[in-house]
Amino acid sequence: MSGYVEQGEVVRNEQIGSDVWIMDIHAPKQAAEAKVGQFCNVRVANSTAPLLRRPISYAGFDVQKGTITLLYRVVGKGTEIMTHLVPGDTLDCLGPLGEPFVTSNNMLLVGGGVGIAPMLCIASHLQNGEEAQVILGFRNESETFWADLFKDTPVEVHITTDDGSVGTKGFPTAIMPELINANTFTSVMTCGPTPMMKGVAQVAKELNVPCQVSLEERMGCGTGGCLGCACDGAGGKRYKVCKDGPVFPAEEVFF
Amino acid sequence: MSGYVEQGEVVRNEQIGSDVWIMDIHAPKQAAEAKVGQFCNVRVANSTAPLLRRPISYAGFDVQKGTITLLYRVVGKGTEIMTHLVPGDTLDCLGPLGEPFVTSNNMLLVGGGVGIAPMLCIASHLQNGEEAQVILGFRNESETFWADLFKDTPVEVHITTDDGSVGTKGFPTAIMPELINANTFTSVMTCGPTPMMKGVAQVAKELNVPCQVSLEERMGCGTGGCLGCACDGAGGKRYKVCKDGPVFPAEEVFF
Amino acid sequence: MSERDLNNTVTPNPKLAVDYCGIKMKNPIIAASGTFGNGPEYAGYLDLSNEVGAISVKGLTPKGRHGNPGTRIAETPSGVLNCIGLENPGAEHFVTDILPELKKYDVPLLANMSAGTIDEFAWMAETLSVDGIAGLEVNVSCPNVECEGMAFGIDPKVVEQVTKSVRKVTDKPVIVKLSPNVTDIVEIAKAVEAGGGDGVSLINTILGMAIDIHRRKPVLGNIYGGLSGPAVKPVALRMVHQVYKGVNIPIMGLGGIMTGTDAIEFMMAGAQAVQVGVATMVDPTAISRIAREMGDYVEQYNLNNITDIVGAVHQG
Amino acid sequence: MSERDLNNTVTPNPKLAVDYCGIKMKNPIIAASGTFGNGPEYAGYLDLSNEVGAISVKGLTPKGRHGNPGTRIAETPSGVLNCIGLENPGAEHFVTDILPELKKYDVPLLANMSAGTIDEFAWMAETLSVDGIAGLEVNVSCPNVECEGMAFGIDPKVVEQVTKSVRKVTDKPVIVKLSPNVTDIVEIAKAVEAGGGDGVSLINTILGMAIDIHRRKPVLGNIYGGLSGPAVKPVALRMVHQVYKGVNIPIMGLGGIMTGTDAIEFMMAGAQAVQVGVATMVDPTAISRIAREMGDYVEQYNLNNITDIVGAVHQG
Ligand SMILES: Cc1cc2nc3c(=O)[nH]c(=O)nc-3n(C[C@H](O)[C@H](O)[C@H](O)COP(=O)(O)OP(=O)(O)OC[C@H]3O[C@@H](n4cnc5c(N)ncnc54)[C@H](O)[C@@H]3O)c2cc1C
Ligand SMILES: Cc1cc2nc3c(=O)[nH]c(=O)nc-3n(C[C@H](O)[C@H](O)[C@H](O)COP(=O)(O)OP(=O)(O)OC[C@H]3O[C@@H](n4cnc5c(N)ncnc54)[C@H](O)[C@@H]3O)c2cc1C
Ligand SMILES: Cc1cc2nc3c(=O)[nH]c(=O)nc-3n(C[C@H](O)[C@H](O)[C@H](O)COP(=O)(O)O)c2cc1C
Ligand SMILES: Cc1cc2nc3c(=O)[nH]c(=O)nc-3n(C[C@H](O)[C@H](O)[C@H](O)COP(=O)(O)O)c2cc1C
Ligand code: FES
Ligand code: FES
Repeated sequence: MSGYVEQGEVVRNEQIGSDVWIMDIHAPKQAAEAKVGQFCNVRVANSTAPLLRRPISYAGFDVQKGTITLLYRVVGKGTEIMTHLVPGDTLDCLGPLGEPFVTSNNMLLVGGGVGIAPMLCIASHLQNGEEAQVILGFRNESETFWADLFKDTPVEVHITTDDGSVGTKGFPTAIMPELINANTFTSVMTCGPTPMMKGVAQVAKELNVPCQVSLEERMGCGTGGCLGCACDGAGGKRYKVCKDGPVFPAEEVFF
Repeated sequence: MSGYVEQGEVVRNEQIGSDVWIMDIHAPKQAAEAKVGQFCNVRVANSTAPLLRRPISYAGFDVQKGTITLLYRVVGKGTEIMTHLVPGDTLDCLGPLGEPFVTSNNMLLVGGGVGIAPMLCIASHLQNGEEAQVILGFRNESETFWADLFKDTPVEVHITTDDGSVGTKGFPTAIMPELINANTFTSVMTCGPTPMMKGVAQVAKELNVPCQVSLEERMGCGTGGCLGCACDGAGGKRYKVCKDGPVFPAEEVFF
Repeated sequence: MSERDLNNTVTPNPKLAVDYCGIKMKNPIIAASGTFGNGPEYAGYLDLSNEVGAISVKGLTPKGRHGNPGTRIAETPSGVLNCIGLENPGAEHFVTDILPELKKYDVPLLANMSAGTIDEFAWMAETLSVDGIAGLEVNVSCPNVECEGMAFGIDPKVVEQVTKSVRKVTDKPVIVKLSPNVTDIVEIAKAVEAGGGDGVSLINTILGMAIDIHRRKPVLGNIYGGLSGPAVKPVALRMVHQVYKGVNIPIMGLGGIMTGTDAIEFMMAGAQAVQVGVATMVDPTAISRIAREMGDYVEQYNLNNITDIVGAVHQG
Repeated sequence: MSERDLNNTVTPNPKLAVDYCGIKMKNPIIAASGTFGNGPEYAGYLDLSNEVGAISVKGLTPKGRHGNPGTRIAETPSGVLNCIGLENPGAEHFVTDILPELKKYDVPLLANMSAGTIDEFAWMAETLSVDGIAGLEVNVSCPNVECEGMAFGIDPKVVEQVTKSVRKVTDKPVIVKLSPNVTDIVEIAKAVEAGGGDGVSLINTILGMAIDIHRRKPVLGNIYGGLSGPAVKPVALRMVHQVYKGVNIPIMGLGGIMTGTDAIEFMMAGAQAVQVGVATMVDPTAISRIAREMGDYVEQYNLNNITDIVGAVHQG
């Protein structure tokens, strides 16, 4: 499965948190084919510096409007350049890339930091007969914009913060057992910092709910050609995060 | 004499010919100190590619408004990037650099192609008691916008075109003798392709009018530090085009 | 997704066709080893049978390898550092399990191969001299286990031995891929010629590193990595120019080619064909775009064939 | 323009002060030879006496030189090629006519010197070992006229001889500036150490070229030029890292430093001080900005002195 190289037109690019932005891009081929958990690889400048594309998960897509939505945190030069784009500008986007989440009828979504983006994507694109709840983990009340993003989705939102200033104090894993026991989740999907995902996968395993995790790895190409993103899989297998992932069954990559 | 590094604000950036643009930039220190014939060295992108600054002559400056004006032809990546700037954008400009024209009471200005820019600058900034006429050399009638640029200046404009579609057919040198004989020019100033400038200097010499030429050379720094722009001067001298020029008495560099 | 299969939809430009040591390519652009998978990864982006001159497969070694742990890719100004560490399933697995699949594309394949000893190089050449392989690309940038792990490619005598040992066991064209991490690249190219090599490809990556000043650690898991991409183009071009003057075997030029202009620069410096690596990482359709741009140049200057320009910069 | 004279207006950050082979610098940043004139060209942009660690003057040769004809500068992706060809007025003219003018700035000067023979190197060292010169920077990237024009810097035996001959005639610190165009940079650095050199600076430029495909000619008048700027940073950093492990004399690191982060990377790789070249060409105030950025890092991590980080990447 290959992506499309689209010269997308920026439709919206707004700052929503201290270092987090949301961007809508008119990229109709991706909007039509994207699945939850896939990502696109953006070329932030028509220059040799920065040279490589930046992988960003779809936070949403709209087949009718032909747009994709990206939620990105400014961490370096590439994401900084993205903040300068204004509606009407062109952004070279390559996607959809990677393997999506395999959704099920009742999902517990667990997102931390920008790992919330793909959780939002699932929540916004529930199929007939699917329902979900989401646990959002972030630092403190200054980041409640993450929760606001879920207002238009039908999922119930639970919050944990590092300092307890909003929601439950602690990590998402703190409230997972209670939620899992009170519901009949058929899968757990998670994206965020690796230690968080490992914790989530561990709890899910203990409580016998199948878990899918979305990995982050330095990428060269994003298209399976360079082996820059390789990781070990269970039983001596070798995976490419960009092509075999980023979404994997937890037990395939955490062992 | 050093220039200033100013983060100029683009005030206007308009296409005026098939590949020629005009840009006004708010750069008050340069606007206040610039002299005719000097140039500024622009950093077209906050990136390492393109890396070096691009030297562009002042086509004008306005002390009151604090702006400088550049006239530029799109020839490669750097100038192409400049066309994308819109009012409000920042452009890193270093100037004023180099030695200016030494003006006199009655000047014959001879410009070819974008070499017209510094001639426009002289024409727009005549001092009390100074007058001038200008010969503009360009290819054909599609380039009469060059002449339009002089409408607000007090100088009389003479045109030569390669194909005779406007003005006199031929090079500026074709009409120089007639003009010099009919006037009492105390200097000739020229900027344009080197063969044209050499022709102009030759005619001026034959008719005993002192001539100043503005040289173009590949530059590294524009500030006298790298010797990238060195050229031979009369009597075994060595010049730096960026610092000792770009304006030289013709006999110092054409010999 | 059959509607995305681009194969056999494009008519190649005959003026771009080149013959490199008997390998007939529809255009002079080879997908560089390690940046194009083994080819099929890109079948949805370009027509492998008609838009790609040849494919150099991911570097093979005698035994399969997992490659290096930790971060393997780092971006540098106009460049990429990589320390993949030759991850591959091994030569035999390649021949039995991967090659059959690749044969459905009408594109010459170069078997890019590395080994730890001279004997292993010969074994690799034998193992890979099979139907479906158009030529061997011998990567001598790998460590020589018999010689304190120094790369084979830095010593002309060793390069000559490797070339000879491969030459002896194969009838396929032998192209030796040179390491640029040497004082005198011409001496190494001459060693290939002396050893009976049919061609040289250059350059492989330049050894480099990057540091994370906050972690106070090298960025790459392997500390050092190989630099490629546009940053190295001036160095690669100079080496091709030098080697063209020094040997009579044809050159494949590479290092930082992103555009048709870049590719033409390499051919003018003396390359008979070019390879494209990092450009594909940035744009999976890069090879077809570069071929089109080369075609435009052929039109603009009314050339009979792109090879008319080979070595042009050396004339007059 | 006296209001533009920035000298003695800035207070240096004491935590950036370094001592390099006895040369006391107010910060670890030396203006690299050939990119900063002799200094005064930049007195209107930064405070030479307080914002610049030291200045390596434009490369001097025994006789004055006009340098190379034709185009001398070409831009490449994140890099610059130059073939200035050591244009300079000659060592004696420098000492009598230029040096007195430079003495008014309170900044150590390194005399960057090249020559065509070992004896000339010695003569240069004698001629330049005068009051006002803090140290000699011996550029061995120049052609050896006694040895078919091969660069001195590629042969460790020759480098050792050059170092010894200079060492013998001077009491100034002798810093040998290494050419990166070699297979084994450590071997060359060891030769400097063996020859009695006090330090090494690296890297000088990497040999490269660029081609104009429309004119079918090299862009540079001299065909080949030296590549520097951000493009080469990964290579320079790797060489500093290697040399730090191989010798005990202090290193000046350079090659593509544009920011404080870049400078800190070099110090962590093992450099005691750094040099900044192309960055000044892009931004005449670069050195003062880089020093400020290094000061910010010292604050952020609460260091006693910037030299606390020298070699940090080698630990643990
Ligand atoms: C599959 C996938 C999905 C992602 N989705 C999102 C998302 O939805 N929103 C978001 O904000 N971020 C996301 N990231 C992380 C995002 O790719 C990086 O933050 C971004 O590449 C940083 O680029 P930069 O130039 O700003 O940073 P720099 O640090 O300057 O980048 C330097 C190099 O490192 C790479 N890099 C830096 N950080 C990361 C990282 N965390 N992961 C992978 N590569 C990195 C860059 O791509 C670049 O090649 C995702 C990463 C992956 C692998
Ligand atoms: C003193 C001076 C004044 C100038 N004034 C003007 C002006 O007013 N208007 C205008 O349109 N142009 C002017 N030029 C030419 C202008 O500098 C170049 O057209 C411009 O640098 C091209 O940049 P690029 O990136 O578009 O082209 P590229 O070809 O991509 O540039 C590659 C490199 O070559 C250099 N270069 C390319 N062409 C020239 C050239 N003709 N002269 C010097 N360097 C060049 C660039 O600066 C860059 O370093 C002037 C040049 C000089 C030296
Ligand atoms: C991710 C990556 C993996 C590579 N793997 C190999 C390899 O297996 N064998 C090989 O000979 N070269 C390998 N190379 C080197 C490239 O084939 C090529 O020589 C180099 O990248 C220069 O070309 P470029 O600048 O066009 O990428 C690799 C390069 C990269 C970036
Ligand atoms: C225009 C130019 C001129 C140079 N002249 C000299 C010189 O005379 N002597 C010398 O040792 N190095 C010279 N160099 C090399 C630089 O001092 C420096 O080693 C190199 O540029 C790498 O550093 P950078 O990337 O910070 O520029 C020159 C470099 C440039 C770009
Ligand atoms: S990033 Fe290249 S294979 Fe995954
Ligand atoms: S351009 Fe550097 S000295 Fe003139």
